[in-house]
Amino acid sequence: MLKRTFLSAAGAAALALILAPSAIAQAPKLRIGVEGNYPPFSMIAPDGKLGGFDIDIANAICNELKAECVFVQQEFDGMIPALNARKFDMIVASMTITEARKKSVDFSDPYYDVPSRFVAKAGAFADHSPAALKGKKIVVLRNSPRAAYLAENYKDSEVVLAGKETEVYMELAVGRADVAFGSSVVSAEAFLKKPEGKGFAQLGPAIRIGAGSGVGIAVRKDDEALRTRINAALAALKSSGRYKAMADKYFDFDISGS
Amino acid sequence: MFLHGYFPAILEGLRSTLLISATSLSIACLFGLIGAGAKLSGSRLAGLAADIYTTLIRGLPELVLLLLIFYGGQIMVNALADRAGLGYFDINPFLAGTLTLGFIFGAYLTETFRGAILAIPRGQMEAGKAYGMTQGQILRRIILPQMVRHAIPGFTNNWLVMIKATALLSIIGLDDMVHRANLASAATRAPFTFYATIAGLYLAVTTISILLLGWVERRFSLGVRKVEF
Amino acid sequence: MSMAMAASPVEKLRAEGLRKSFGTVEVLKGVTLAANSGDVIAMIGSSGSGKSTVLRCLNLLEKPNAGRIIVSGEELRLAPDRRGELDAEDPQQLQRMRARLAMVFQQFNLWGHMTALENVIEAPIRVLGLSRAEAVARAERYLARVGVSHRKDAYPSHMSGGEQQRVAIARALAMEPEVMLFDEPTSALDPELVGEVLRVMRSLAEEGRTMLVVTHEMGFAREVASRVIFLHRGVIEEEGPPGQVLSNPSSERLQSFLANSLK
Amino acid sequence: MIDWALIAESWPLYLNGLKISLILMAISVSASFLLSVPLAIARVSPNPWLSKPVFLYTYVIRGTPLLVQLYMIYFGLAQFEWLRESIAWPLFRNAWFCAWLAFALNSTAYTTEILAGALRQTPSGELEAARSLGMSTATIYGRILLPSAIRRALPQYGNELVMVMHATSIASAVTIVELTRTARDVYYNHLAPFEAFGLVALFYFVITFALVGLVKLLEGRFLRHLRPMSTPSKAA
Repeated sequence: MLKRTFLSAAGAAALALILAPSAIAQAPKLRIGVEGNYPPFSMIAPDGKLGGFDIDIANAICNELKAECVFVQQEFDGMIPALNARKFDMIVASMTITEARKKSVDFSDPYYDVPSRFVAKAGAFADHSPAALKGKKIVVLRNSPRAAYLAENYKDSEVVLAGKETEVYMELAVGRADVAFGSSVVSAEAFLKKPEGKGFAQLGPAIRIGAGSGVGIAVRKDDEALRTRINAALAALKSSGRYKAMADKYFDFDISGS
Repeated sequence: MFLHGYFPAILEGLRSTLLISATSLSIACLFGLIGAGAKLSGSRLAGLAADIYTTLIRGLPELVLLLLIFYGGQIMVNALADRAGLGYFDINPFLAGTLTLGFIFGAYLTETFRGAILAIPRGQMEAGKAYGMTQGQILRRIILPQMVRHAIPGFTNNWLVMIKATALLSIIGLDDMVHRANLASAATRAPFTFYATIAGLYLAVTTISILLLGWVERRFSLGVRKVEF
Repeated sequence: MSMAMAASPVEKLRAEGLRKSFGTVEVLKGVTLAANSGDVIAMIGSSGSGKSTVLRCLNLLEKPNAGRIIVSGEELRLAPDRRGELDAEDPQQLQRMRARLAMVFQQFNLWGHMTALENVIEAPIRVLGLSRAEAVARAERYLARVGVSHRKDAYPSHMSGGEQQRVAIARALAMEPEVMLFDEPTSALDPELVGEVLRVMRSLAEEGRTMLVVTHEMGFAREVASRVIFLHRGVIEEEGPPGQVLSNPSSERLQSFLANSLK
Repeated sequence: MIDWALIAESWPLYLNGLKISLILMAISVSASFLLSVPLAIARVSPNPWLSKPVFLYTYVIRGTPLLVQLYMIYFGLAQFEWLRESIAWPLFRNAWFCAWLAFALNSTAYTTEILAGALRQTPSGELEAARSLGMSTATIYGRILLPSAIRRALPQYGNELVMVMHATSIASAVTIVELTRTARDVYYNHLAPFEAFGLVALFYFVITFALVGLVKLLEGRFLRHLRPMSTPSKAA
């Protein structure tokens, strides 16, 4: 009898450990999905510490909401599924607001907005038109609006889908693709300024995808309360000048998109 | 700097890989014992359930099982919790990953344990019965100690395969050694350096495992021979 | 001894001074023997006397430490290897000589993945260079000769021991060898199957084939052999016609061996 | 509960993924089989200069995860400037080549050990019989040792085939859109894990059991000599 009670107590404890109930009503912790492979917005230092503009914004919002940030690193590919599976409560991963994504999640107001841009060996192509890139390999982040854009507009090119934004430039640098299509800021800051980006240049003008709606914080559709609080926090950051201070740490130009 | 300063991070990943492997193995042993018990229980229903379990697991790639259980499991838990009005439950990724691996390798260990139990001559159990031992006593005093010896080769093999399978958990976002190497290669653009390093670490772990388990096997066999001759 | 080795114009096989050690144990201490055309030599001796080793040295399945081997006047060129054992200088000469000394083993040693017929045609095709049709015709002839034609499509594991050994004899016959070496061909058989194999061997002897038979079957030695060699601790202790050696043994050792084996 | 429309809609994607997976498996398995025969012969050779290097190769490959091997080849080798400048680069630049190389090298290690194990199990008498009839070493390997070892290895080799099939799911990590990648994309785009992974599981299940059935068929054809007959015959 005693034995059975002990066993069931141990079982219950184990179950509680596995299925730790969290965020019932007012959450003291905010779990945030981040990516880590999107410098200078999101990156991981040798000691495992997360850093970058996304991380700073997320910390600032947690601070504003008097909550503790818990970062969950997730490949960009599975970000929205993980959010909807409630593995975290919000995504701060430079996620472009698109109509397609809005079917699955809700977005906050944009917290920055930078265009996309092609990158290739300097002088390799006359322009970025579908005709000029016909039959060429274009590498782009898998399951991103940029990938959808290429599928739509560059039907005669071969689209190579990489798992991370950093891989996009790795593939370009080693010649697995002729052209890369990515964030104009990431390609400029994390590739063209680096030794391996030598000899490469941006190709064509900046391109805006998703009706210029910018990059937002994604929350689950049933979480309107959190979305409202995030928007309020973002507004407060912008009006208090703290947003600009954070941005200036990384960029010598305005990325706010407003 | 050694490994561009990422050496501590990689070692941290190794620790995590070992922890994942050890936890998964414990869970797998549990599933394996239950599965072997079910197959040998003589109960039609339990045997059928165990057969379905092992066949299903062996018919599918580990990665697909991982993805199915990891994502599908969370959604199922959410749906159940919602229905019960419990708010939502977070499945800790570490526990989800190790549970999944444990569940998969439990199927392989089911066969290992079943074979190990079957390798014990029936007469020994009958002898136990004949002297009035209970089922529990026969299990604890006669079957389990001998089963260990028969199970070690299969067990070693499964353990080695499982250490390597933990690498797949990096795909579903667990912070193991491969994940650390991924991050380091992306940051330093020296992927070969890091993947070769972790390959060496895996090799070291498997080598040590083989040596240790070989020693254990010899110990167990030695004891048996002493009794037999 | 000198009498038995009287020179003959048709000497098929001669071994001189065979010595063989396993580790520190010397199993053969200088064995010399010769077989003329049509000779049926039965080699007897207790287990451990070295009689199988003699046979296995003749075709170099065991490498002797010393000695000469001559098949129909052609001497096998031998040279010591790293461990001091004699190995063939020319592997192709060894293969040629082995093909002329077909062996029948105690454990049959049929190739498990081949049927009886395939077992018999394999070496004639691969070693003698016969066409498949020729080899099959030859194999069927010899399988019939030993009385297992009806089993030619069976696999070894599906045959009785007696059938397997008869297929193995057909396999050796199909090489049309100059000398047949039998290494205790009936020792692994159940008692009721021994007769069928001995009958085949007896009829081969009657055909005039040259045979060297290591055996425990005293009846066979007495009735079929033209000469009996008694080996004891690696030396030929006694040899001669069966009537003389078996009925009137001169050495004590042979006397006690015969007394024991007649029980 | 199950979204049949989604399954119907993504069916063609899955068929395409299936094709890619099967091709990957076929090219990997054929390469590994051809390589493992000479390697297995070297592995059982008494000459340590032949057997030790092969042992080292199979030990290292079998002691490290396939995923890491694939990453080393696909991402890792690109680190070396001299390789990128060499004439081999067009090959290594190609994801298919890298995946094929990784799978073939990996499976070769396992197949070599399986085959070497089967070679070692050859009854020594069968080898002696072949020698005693004057067969050359090449003939002995080609006609006696390998045919019987390959037959003996068939059941284990069947497992290896299934393993390679399952291993192709890892190619999804290097931009190849095979079955598992298809499922992951469908999952990502429609958030229906049970439909996406359930369907792919069904595909793998069918292939796995088709392979198992095929090997059983081959065993029936080539391992007749190892099966007991319905009328047990007496062998000593």
